[in-house]
Amino acid sequence: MTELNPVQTNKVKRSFDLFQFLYKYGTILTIFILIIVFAVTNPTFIQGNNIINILRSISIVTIIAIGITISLSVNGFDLSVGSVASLSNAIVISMFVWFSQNTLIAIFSSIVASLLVGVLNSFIIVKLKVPDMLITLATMFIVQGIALTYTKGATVSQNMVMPDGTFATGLISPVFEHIGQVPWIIVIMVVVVIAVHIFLTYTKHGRYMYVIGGNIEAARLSGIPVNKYKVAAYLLSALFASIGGIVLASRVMTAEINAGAPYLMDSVAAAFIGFSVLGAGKPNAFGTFVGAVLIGILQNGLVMMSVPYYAMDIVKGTVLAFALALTYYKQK
Amino acid sequence: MTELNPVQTNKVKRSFDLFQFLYKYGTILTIFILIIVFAVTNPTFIQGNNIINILRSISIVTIIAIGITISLSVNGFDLSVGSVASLSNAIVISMFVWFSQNTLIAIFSSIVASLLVGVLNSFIIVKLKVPDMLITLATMFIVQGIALTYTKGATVSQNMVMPDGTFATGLISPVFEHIGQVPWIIVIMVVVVIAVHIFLTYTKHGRYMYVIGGNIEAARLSGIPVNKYKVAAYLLSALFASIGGIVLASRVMTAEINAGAPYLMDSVAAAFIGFSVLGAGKPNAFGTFVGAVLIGILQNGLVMMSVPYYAMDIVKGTVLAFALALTYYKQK
Amino acid sequence: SGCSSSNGGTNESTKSKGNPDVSLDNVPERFKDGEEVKIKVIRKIGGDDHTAQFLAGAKEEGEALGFQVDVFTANGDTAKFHDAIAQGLEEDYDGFIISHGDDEATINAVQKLVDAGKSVVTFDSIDGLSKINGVTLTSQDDEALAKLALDQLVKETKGEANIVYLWVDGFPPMVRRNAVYQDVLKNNPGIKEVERFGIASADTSVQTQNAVASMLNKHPKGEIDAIFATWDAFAIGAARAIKEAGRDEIKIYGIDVSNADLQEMQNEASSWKYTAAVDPKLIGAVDMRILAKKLADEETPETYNLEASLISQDALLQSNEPINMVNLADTVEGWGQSDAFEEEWMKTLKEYYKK
Amino acid sequence: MNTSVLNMREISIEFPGVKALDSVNFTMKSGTTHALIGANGAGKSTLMKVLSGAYNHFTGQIQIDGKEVLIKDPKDAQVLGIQIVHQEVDTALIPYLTVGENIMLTKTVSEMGKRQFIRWKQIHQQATEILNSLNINVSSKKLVSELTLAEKQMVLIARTVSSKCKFLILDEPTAPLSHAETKDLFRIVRDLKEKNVGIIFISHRLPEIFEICDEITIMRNGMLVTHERIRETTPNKVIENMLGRELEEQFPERTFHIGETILEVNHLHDDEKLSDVSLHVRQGEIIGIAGLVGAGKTELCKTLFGEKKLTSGEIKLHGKKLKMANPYQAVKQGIALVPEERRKEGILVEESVVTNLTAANLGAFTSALSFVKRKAEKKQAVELIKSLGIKTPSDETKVKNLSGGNQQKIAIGKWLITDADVYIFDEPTKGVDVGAKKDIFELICELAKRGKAILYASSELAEIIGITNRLYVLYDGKVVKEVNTDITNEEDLLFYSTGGN
Ligand SMILES: Nc1ncnc2c1ncn2[C@@H]1O[C@H](COP(=O)(O)OP(=O)(O)OP(=O)(O)O)[C@@H](O)[C@H]1O
Ligand SMILES: Nc1ncnc2c1ncn2[C@@H]1O[C@H](COP(=O)(O)OP(=O)(O)OP(=O)(O)O)[C@@H](O)[C@H]1O
Ligand SMILES: [Mg+2]
Ligand SMILES: [Mg+2]
Repeated sequence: MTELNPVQTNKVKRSFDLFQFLYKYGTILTIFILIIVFAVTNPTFIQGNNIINILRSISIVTIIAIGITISLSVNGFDLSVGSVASLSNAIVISMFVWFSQNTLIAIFSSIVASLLVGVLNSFIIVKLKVPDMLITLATMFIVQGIALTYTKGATVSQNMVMPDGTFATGLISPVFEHIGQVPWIIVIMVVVVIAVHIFLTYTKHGRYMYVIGGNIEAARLSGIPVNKYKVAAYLLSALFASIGGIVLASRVMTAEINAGAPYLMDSVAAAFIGFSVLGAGKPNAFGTFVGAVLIGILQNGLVMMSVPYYAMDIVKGTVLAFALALTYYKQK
Repeated sequence: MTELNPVQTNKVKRSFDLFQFLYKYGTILTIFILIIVFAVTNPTFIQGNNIINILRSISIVTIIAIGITISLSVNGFDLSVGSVASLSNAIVISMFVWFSQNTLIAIFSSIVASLLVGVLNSFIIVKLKVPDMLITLATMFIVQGIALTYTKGATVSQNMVMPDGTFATGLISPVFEHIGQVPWIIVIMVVVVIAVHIFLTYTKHGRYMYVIGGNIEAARLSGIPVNKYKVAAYLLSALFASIGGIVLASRVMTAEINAGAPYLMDSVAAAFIGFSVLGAGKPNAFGTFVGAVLIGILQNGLVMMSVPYYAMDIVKGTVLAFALALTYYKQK
Repeated sequence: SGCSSSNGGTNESTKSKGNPDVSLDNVPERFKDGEEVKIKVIRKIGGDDHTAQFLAGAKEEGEALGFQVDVFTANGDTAKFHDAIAQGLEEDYDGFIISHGDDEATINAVQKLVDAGKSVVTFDSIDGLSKINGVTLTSQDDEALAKLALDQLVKETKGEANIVYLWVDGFPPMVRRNAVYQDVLKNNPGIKEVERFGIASADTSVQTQNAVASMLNKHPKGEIDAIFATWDAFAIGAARAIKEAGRDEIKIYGIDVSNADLQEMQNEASSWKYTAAVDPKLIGAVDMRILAKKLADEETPETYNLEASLISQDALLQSNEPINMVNLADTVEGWGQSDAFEEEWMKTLKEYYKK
Repeated sequence: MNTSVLNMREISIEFPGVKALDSVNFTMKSGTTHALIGANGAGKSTLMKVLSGAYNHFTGQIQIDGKEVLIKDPKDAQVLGIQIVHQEVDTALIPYLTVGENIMLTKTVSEMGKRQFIRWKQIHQQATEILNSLNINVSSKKLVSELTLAEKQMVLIARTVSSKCKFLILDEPTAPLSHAETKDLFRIVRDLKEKNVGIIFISHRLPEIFEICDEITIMRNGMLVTHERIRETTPNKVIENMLGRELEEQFPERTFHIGETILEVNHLHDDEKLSDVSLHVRQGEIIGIAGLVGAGKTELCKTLFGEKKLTSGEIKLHGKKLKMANPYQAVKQGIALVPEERRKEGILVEESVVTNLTAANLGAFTSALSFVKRKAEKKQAVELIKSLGIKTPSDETKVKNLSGGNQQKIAIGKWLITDADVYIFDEPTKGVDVGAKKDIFELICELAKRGKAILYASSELAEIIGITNRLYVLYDGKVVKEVNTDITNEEDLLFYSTGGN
């Protein structure tokens, strides 16, 4: 029997390690495999310019996904981020075009409006105790409607025709234009990821958020001001959605209707893929970034390989499923 | 002491009752208030024709939402239903138009294809242990891509030009057309709601699903074949999504691309609103139906009141939020 | 070997991939030696039949000319649209067709393409592009489309009608169609708008169907004479709603057409009487031809509007075979057949590459 | 009646980092009550989980009547007639279903056969019969999520008892129960024994074991220590076998310097249970709150901690009236609570031991900008693990992998590094072995010595008598008696707490 023991321990340890490895590095492994496959197919894929293209293309998704990550960290779920990005986009452009304001005021206004949505969300969640996903589903509609009503369902752009038949005279500041261009659009993303990573991992507040996410009852009875942190989480989530919307505005220089909506799904996917990265097992900023990179690389590589656009979803979905399976297989 | 007790009990009972009442009847109350408001504004709102309109317009949402309800009952969440409805829609129409099949074969094929998606979902969830929401997010993309690839990204309709330049000669059977028309479209919805209500409430299988949803560990420990029921839940969810797609096909007689996708959000909303109806406190078929009615009434009433479409989302979201607040305020 | 019908045949690997019996002598230099030509078609909006046909038209025409054509649609996601353009710039495409680039940033993006020596043709995109040298802006003539449908409406109702207006703001073509509509209202005081509705979602036609159904309830028989639908997704939804409600006294005047639309209109009971349209497949083909001329260094115009036609239900019903987007040409004069920009050398190339 | 013999041979099982069972042998006959005893983390629950099919990665053999049987999942165990009531009740109940459904769960699973439809009437009728026969006063239509912990425990027992079984495992069933309920439970156990059921009974309360059990198996560190007849042993011998050492006096010496009043409660009411509660606690004093289950002890504790709203009355700390809307403010003003339901309220199961231990006072381990000083945090945690004797593979282990008793130590430990003035303990020794209990008592006395005011709520009258200076007896939300501990005894307290006056 004493002979049996070490063998057994060994076996347990070995298989354990393989799964642990896949769990931790599954997503990153997938990324590397994809990079190799795409680069072999088309060497321009790993050229500097294309890498910059990829980073630029994931910037907005990442910023918004970081907001979702924060809401997830308190075990919430903010579905309204896409609408908030639309609203923020509409406000910042309209401030320039309709009201000829400067960059600071334009950005400031759209952030304030977005934070109001965050306040609304957190008020209903904290005070009225409506489950997060439900109420943010409702505010998603509301904010989408508000953004549409604000622009009267029209695209806001320089020189647009106003309802009274005149032309809008405001111009978008050239300074503002830089935000959505390389390198700034990438710098903003990187700063957001690093800042939130540090915030969640190394500060007391981040720790409290995770604690609340893990067991809100126990967190409250440990004397953590649970409601304050929930409010903070939804404010931050709205803030990042707003930044995402502003960057989008600067990139496309117009405010189209529901421009932020398509970002919801990709952001949710990025945040969820991020759960397992490096074995975190919980929402985390770095993982979210990795998730966004995975999605961005796929998107770029598939376009490069001229996969018919309608088949692209199949490949995207399959790789996502593959990353998930790698990550979760045999976990728990 | 004996004097104090009854008073105290009374007090407890009174406040308890009010909230309990709102929790149970909040959604239904909201519906009645809406009906009254709309009917006062425009008496045609409560005419038979319009009621039929409303029921017809919610039929597809309800059927798909019932599928989601079943996946929710085992504490899962099937996000792929919208895509499955698209796929089912594409297959059923193409069977007529491209392959000149009869109604039975057309319906049968699209249901089989949808069930395959259900099998895929449940296999990954049960065997690979990937969380439901994540994997169905992935299969949502995959199935959407498959549906698009199947139709080459084009709308399928009678007489269409095929890629090789010939014309499609198949015709959609007139029998099939009836499915999407009053009264059948409403009958199908009612049958689905009642059947699933009975299934979930009165059969042991339904109860097992709730037990699994409430505490999967306990369910396993009490000998319920948890995995079998999870598979069943995802098959049923795919089945109802498929039926939804077929009814949609019959209603519009074409297969537009991604035709099923928009039903996801409304169906999720209906299923979630349904949680609290009559105090069920869990996903349930009747509640889902009530949720769909709420959404349908809103949609219809707002058009009648000539609310601009972009403001409609505000009202829709606000009423949803209101119903949620009524339901959850002061509940635990 | 005279065999021209084998695809993937032995000829593929040799320098000339086409039919050796056809002489390429009169073909422009660029295409003479069979050197690869790569075209990318990037369209911002997607998810509708117009997109599918436009892309199919461009791809078909390009491939007939022996080009390699890759298509992409961003499904309405502006940033993805720009990602695709930026990415295309990194690859070795020779020319681009940009569709629905209606945002300001498209100007910059196209400028970069032109600076890198790429040929560009745009469709239904922002007017500011005209400032860039060498770019051709094409569009379907929205003013003409709206006018065709509305003039018919005014004519048939003799300028006295209560109408429902189905329109949505936020898209340049819609803005242009609305301008014509407003003019018509001004000039015909007898035309009154009793309701308007419009939604741009993934299920526009079903939403419209539900909305029109409730409008019909609100306005009993006699209160509505006609519906003007500025988009075929609106028209088809309205047509279905009217059929469901049995209110066939209402006539629908629409814009745009697809195969599904034609099927609806061919239904004798359908209220959809007229639709004004340009063949979307033809648009794609003509855009591709203009691009080919650019690659051949030939003269191209700065703008080009594709001609619109009015399709009537009567004409469709007169035909004794079911009509679709292709054989519509037999019914509507000029449909789907434009020799605009189709040069002799293009015919030669097509002959050469014919499979 | 034919007697069955259960025989577990050489059972071993391993988890990442721990060898939880090391070739354990366990034997018993049906028709007897068999105690399974051991310190926290000894492996009792694990052994029983093996027997009931919760784990399938163990080595060793299980035999019934000499025949080897395979138990790979819970269904196998049930088919063989083995039923279990798990230690953590929440893991076995479905909160959003009714009491009736929960009780009849196993029956609807295993005894419906080909029948497809549920007969609701029958379910509630049968459930009510079972509840009545067990003297449990809960409606079968109530939702389980609305029950108290004790009620949940009884529902779980009712479920298990109602299904046919040869061997019944009760894993610390009495931990959340008070005297009266325990008595009911024992009555049930004796009935079952009459019916030739073999009962495996796990408890940290020795007197219970000597009252009800025939045989006893003692475990230590995942290994079997002894197996003997209860008549042939004594509590002291059992403790010695359990801990591997002798246990001196369980309750520490109490020599306190009692100072001025710190906490004063006047005429407190809440909207449900409490009415007109007045009490005071002085520096260095340990005050007992005695009372049966449901007397309102937990509600009192939570109200004092700001977790429940008071409707009238006042709470004064250091003579100043307190305004507390939530526990955050309570903690800020120097009040700490070790709550009753540790899994739900006391610990963060998915977090590491370190994170748990510092959760209540993370502010003390932060530098500028709220950055957490990880080294300092870890050092403190390691110290606590040592001083509390927490049995854990490492300080980074997730708390959910610790045994019940060790989880409880963590729930207490996290408050020891905060510098509160008032400590409230709600059933702190629930599920804690005698050795650890002694540690906890010492901790509490240590706090008192440092001049803290302590409230100690428990339905274990012996403990209240053992550790407190003065005590209040609650009955139906009211204080019915205040008495100095020296001049009272268990019988008196039982008398007061059952409503006697
Ligand atoms: N799933 C698991 N993963 C890792 N370790 C585990 C797991 N389950 C139990 N253990 C470890 O096995 C040991 C035995 O635990 P067990 O729950 O059987 O103790 P116990 O005797 O029931 O203690 P208590 O009286 O405190 O309930 C403990 O050290 C515990 O940490
Ligand atoms: N969540 C709840 N829902 C309904 N009633 C409850 C709930 N929690 C407690 N009660 C009721 O409140 C009363 C007091 O319960 P409480 O838990 O305060 O008693 P206790 O004296 O602390 O008992 P224990 O010994 O269990 O700690 C009980 O009658 C119980 O039924
Ligand atoms: Mg235990
Ligand atoms: Mg208590």
